[in-house]
Amino acid sequence: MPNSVAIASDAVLALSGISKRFGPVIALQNIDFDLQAGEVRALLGINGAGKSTLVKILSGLYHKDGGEIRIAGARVELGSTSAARQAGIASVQQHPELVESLTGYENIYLGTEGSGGILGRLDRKALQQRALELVARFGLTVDLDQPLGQMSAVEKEAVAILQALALDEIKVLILDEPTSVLTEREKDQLFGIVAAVKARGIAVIYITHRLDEVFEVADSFTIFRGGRVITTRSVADSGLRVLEIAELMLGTDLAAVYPDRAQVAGNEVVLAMQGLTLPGAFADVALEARRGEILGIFGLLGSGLDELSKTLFGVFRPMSGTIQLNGKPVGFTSPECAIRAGIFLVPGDRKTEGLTLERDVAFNTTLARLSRVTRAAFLRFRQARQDSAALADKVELSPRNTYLPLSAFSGGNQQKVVVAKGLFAEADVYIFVEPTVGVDIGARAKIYALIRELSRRAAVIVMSSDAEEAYGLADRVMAFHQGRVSLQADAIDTTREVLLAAGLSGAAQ
Amino acid sequence: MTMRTHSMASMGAGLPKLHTLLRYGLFFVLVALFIGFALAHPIFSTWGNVASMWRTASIAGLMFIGLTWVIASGEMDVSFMEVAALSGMVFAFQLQAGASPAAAVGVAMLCGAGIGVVNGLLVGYLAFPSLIVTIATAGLARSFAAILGGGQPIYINDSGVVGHFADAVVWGMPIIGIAVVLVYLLGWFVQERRLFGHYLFAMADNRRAMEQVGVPCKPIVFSLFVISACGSALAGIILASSLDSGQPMIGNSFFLDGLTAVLLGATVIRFGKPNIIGTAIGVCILAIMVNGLALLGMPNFMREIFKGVLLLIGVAIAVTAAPKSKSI
Amino acid sequence: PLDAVAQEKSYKFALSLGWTEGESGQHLDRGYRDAVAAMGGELTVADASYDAKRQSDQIDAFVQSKPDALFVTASDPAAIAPAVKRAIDAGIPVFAADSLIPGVAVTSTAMSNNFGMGEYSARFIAEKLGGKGKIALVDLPANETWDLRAHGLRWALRQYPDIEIVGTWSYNSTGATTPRAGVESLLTAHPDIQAVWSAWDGAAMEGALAIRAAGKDGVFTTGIDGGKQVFTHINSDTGVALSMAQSFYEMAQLNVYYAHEVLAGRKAPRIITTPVYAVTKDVLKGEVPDDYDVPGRAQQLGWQRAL
Amino acid sequence: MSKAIFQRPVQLSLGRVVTILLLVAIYVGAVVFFASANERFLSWSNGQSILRHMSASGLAALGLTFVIIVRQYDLSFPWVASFGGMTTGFLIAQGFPLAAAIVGGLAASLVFGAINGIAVGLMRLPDIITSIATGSIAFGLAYLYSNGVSIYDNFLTSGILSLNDARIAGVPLPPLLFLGIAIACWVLLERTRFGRAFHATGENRTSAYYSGIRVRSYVVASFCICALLATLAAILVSAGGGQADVRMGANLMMPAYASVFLGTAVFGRTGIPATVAGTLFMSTLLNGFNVMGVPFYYGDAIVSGVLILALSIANPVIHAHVRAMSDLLRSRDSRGA
Ligand SMILES: Nc1ncnc2c1ncn2[C@@H]1O[C@H](COP(=O)(O)OP(=O)(O)OP(=O)(O)O)[C@@H](O)[C@H]1O
Ligand SMILES: Nc1ncnc2c1ncn2[C@@H]1O[C@H](COP(=O)(O)OP(=O)(O)OP(=O)(O)O)[C@@H](O)[C@H]1O
Ligand SMILES: [Mg+2]
Ligand SMILES: [Mg+2]
Repeated sequence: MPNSVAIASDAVLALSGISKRFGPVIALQNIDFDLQAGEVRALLGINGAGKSTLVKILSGLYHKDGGEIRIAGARVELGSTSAARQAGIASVQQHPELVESLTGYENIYLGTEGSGGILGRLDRKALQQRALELVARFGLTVDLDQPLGQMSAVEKEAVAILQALALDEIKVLILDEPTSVLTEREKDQLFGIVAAVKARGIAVIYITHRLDEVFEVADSFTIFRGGRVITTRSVADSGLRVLEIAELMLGTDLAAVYPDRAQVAGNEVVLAMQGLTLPGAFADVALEARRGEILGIFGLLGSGLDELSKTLFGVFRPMSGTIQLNGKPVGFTSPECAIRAGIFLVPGDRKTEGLTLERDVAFNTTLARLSRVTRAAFLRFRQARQDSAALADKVELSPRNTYLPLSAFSGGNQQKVVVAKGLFAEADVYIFVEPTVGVDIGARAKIYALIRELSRRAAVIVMSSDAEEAYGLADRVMAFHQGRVSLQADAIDTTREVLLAAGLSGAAQ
Repeated sequence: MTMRTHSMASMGAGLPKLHTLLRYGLFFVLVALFIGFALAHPIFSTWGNVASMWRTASIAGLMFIGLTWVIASGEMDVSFMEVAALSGMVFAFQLQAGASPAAAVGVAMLCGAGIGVVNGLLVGYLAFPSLIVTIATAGLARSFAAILGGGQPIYINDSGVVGHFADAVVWGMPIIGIAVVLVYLLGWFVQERRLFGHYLFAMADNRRAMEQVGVPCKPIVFSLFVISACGSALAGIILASSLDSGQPMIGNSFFLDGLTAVLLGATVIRFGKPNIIGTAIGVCILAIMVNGLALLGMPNFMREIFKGVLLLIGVAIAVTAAPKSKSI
Repeated sequence: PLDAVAQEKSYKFALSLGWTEGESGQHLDRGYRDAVAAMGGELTVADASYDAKRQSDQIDAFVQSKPDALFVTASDPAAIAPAVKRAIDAGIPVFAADSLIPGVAVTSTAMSNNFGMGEYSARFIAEKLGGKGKIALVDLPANETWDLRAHGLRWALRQYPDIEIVGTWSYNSTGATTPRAGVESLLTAHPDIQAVWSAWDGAAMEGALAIRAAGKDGVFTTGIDGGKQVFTHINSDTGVALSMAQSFYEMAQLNVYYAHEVLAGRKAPRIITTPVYAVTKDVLKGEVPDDYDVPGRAQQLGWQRAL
Repeated sequence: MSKAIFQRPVQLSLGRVVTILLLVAIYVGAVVFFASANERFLSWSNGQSILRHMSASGLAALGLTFVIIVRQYDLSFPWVASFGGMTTGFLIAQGFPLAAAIVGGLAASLVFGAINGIAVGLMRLPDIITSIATGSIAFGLAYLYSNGVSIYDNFLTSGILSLNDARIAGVPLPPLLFLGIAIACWVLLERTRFGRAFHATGENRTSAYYSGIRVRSYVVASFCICALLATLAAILVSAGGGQADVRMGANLMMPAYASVFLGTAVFGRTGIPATVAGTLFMSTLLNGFNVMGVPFYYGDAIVSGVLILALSIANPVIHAHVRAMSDLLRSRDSRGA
């Protein structure tokens, strides 16, 4: 391939013919890819397109099956994480591994604290000093002195990035879905970091499912589909907009992501609350959820929305206020009570709150309503199998095999199972928290459609830190700011921008 | 950007005053116990008795020092008692067979360390679950120890230098006691001032994170098990010479006492994490209890009950006082 | 006289019991307490639950309190010997019961004739089998004194060449395997066993239960120690045919008595052999006396001293 | 009807099948070996002894299985069993009828199970420390009834001996009891919603909680079941020995853990069948060597060796090495060709 050799002369990173397969699955096929110094490149693609695999090869976590990697023109073998780091590639994985009990600066310099091997001296003063310098170099503000366990998500992300940047001679920084757990405001901080990194001539590979971010942060983007590179374009020249990019990612015309809105008028109130207060989280919250419509609540992480959802679900007990279900006052002491009364929470953190990853689809989907598949406490396995298979069809699970453990599904498909589990619970009120975090655009449309369908027979509340989602999906919207409702309106009467502003600033229009 | 001065233990950085008090709670228990027994029995606080308790505590302390770190690193070692028994038996066996004391100590240490090497290889390098592995190697050690003596103790006529070392006294203080205090000080230094200590605590938290940045976790785990076994082996040898016999079963009391001392010790200083000073305090409390209750003529089972209650209260305080999130 | 009594009252005694579990431990414990109460002095007691290491620590604690005399029943005589030696070196007279403490010159030891008990019970079995048959033995080699019993058995059996020992099972002090399991495997490997000689009553009783459960009528066991539990077995025909009942209470009494003697400047015998009674169903006549080893009581019961 | 139903489970991997077959092969090999060493090994009377031995340690292992399934450890059950067993012994000695005495002993141990469960499940105290503490207390309390002396009054007459000695259709009672309880536990764990809840609690406690499962109750329940079954085991031991003594539970610990882990290592998942297989395997091996006249102290080495072997067979790192090695060999072959 003469072409790639020519490019390699001025590219800081050049890949040619990279391939990787996992058993029968071809994750990457003959990938050519190059990157200039100081370039921010977004990697786009639906779940399973091969982005993470490429990144893991570059970080030395996976071994490539074939192809070659050049850094600043020199051919390198990235056989291990340390080899990759030595070659100047620093990566921040989608879920960075950090040590919660150590402080920020201890994490940053973990493994590079000093000389003398494991019996070497631990000089905390010197580490602090180095950390201060590092932070100053990129113009950041973060308290690196607290244990990671007490940090916010963006602070942790910053620590992970700083850990990567702390290497000498770093040429390429890889960020795999860094924003998936961040709030809007935190996102801006992160983009600031990316800009600072870029300014120092470091190339950045940036993976995201949030297409709007591409225009904010990237210079160029590469679209992956089925383990191949479909196209690489410059953001400035391409003229492509979100919808067109999405079409390229899916390889088909993108149907509207959000389903049609419902008729709002005259629906029966199922869940109502007044003056709900949980100290330290939210105060004086009043809202109504009606059958037949979707209530979308937008709020940043840390705005108290998560606690609100868990209070409605019986996890937390409110200090004051009332909750009424179908006109009757209720007070739940546990999710069990809530589920029995007809409220179901589809939690935001599917891996820890939503699923038993070791178990199969049937186990997971039926878990919240075992009474539907038991007779006198005895399980009816055939029934469970049939029900879960029907649900798998309904949510278009892929692969459609109810015997597979959840750990074998991609994030988007795992999320579909969480939704299926909710469907099986047959509640009157559904609360979805961050229903599409890390889910690709195809799966997302399916999940939205399912939520809409659900809203025909139940009251649905969707809580999201994505204003676009909260607005696009809902019939009525609310914004939540620092534990208080800052906006409440019918969706058609307001705009995405208003909702976003109310959630970010608390200024009610 | 703010940087507060860093406190000794990172976990404790944000804890309020009450916790600082609780952090030294076990130390107060030790002092209170000592004063209590001293008031209850005139002999208790005499120097001779203190020296005798010191000697007892030293042997246990030697056996539990490595265990402390193993548990602090998130692993488990339940083979320490059997390692001590095996080394003691090998030591006695060698002496009986006519070996010189030095050779006997050497062989006995090798055997004990050998169990540690097996533990370390299986857990550190092959990622076997440590509790199960050490249950198994404990069984192996127990069998070997018993096989050596045909299931019976092996008696020692003269343990030579080792015996002298175990009994020797300078300025009224047992030499072995002084030696073990020095070992603990060294251990404290390594734990607090060297990367080894830093890493071993972090390992309990997220080993994958450390491996990704190239911290040699496997060698660390390996050496933790070897250190644990060496300490136990040495303790076993000293024990054998002080009992003039290798005992295939040193007595189950060491097993529960070891875990109790380490876990009780975890309620101090590093608050929730086993650490060397905590273990030292725990060992002292247990030694004081054996001695004091014997002097007072209390039945042995009272000690078990008292020990259990103390441990339960200690852990309950440590857990309820620690900052926590909503528990399910 | 009066003066002497006042003097005696202020004696401080320490008692280190190797075990209190089991009737032997209880009889010893009671014997010491009763004797000190009757003869004068103050007694501090510690027990070690068969743990030699702990007993050694407890003796060390006692050494510090400098009692006028130390009484010891050994969990493992050899293992506590160094601690006992420290007591003697500190000038404390030591009185041992139940077993010899090897290599240490204690002031006085009160114990049964262990060799004799083994010999007697072996003869009993041989006679009962008519001088011919297969037997198994459960022994206690961990402790030199207790091992004497098996020596006695082997010595006795020299005179009965047609008695064959087909299996041996040795108990270890941790009890990782119960004597019952030991006897069960002996019975499995050698179904033709006619009697099981046991070095102590615990094995004789559990062995008898194992034999009964295996449906082997007529196979019997013998044991050593005595006490209510084994007497109940003998009376109820569970299969225990003989127990060599030792006088633990008396051993303790003798220890305390000679402690007073020595403290009063008189001499104590180095070793005292206490009575042993060969208890069979005929001897018991339906009774289960708990106090047979209180001096004088056996005569009242009409028991003959066997050793 | 959906096509999803008809896809077969893919989870019983080849490695797992090989592991199980290997264990079966070892078992059969051992039996053949013992039988050739001593023809009495295969006798019915010896079969009974294996079954009897299995019963007591197996009962404790069954109880422990529940605790392991909810991903906790219990180091107190041997002492709790001693305490419960001593309570039963005490009640028998006091002249209570056997059933009442057993119920009393079980109730006493249930108190400790509940304390463990509440401390660990509700108060979220660390399981290992808590159970060491409660174990110490239970052990101390076991001495209270008789100062540590074995209790035997009324044992010969109360009928407790027949717990161990009785037969039904020629089969000794203990194995029948064990089998019955094992089946009941299996049905509970694998065939009912409660079992689902135990498993879900262990595998992902948070997700189980959000699915409306009372996770704390299940943790408490598992500690209670563990205490009860261990006590039952101790009562069997005491029925065999004709007395209750304070150490009767002490020897339940290691065999129970070894059985559960052996089973787990081989089957890849903790469960009743795994535990029963582990128990049977170890009891057979121990008995075989016993019958051969190998001294008891080889037993631990045998159990340990088997445990390490089982772990090795199931170990993913070793699997990876073996795979890498065979790949290497294959690539050499192809290059050579
Ligand atoms: N460890 C693995 N074992 C087997 N198959 C894998 C493994 N990792 C990835 N794959 C497969 O490789 C393909 C590419 O996966 P990859 O994780 O790179 O996708 P991705 O683009 O990062 O998706 P996502 O957006 O979900 O993160 C998928 O089909 C996946 O099934
Ligand atoms: N060990 C594995 N065996 C088989 N398939 C795997 C394995 N690990 C990952 N995969 C596959 O890789 C794909 C992507 O995995 P990955 O872990 O990147 O998902 P994810 O990052 O959680 O998804 P998302 O990006 O949507 O959050 C999935 O389709 C999954 O089936
Ligand atoms: Mg990915
Ligand atoms: Mg992903």
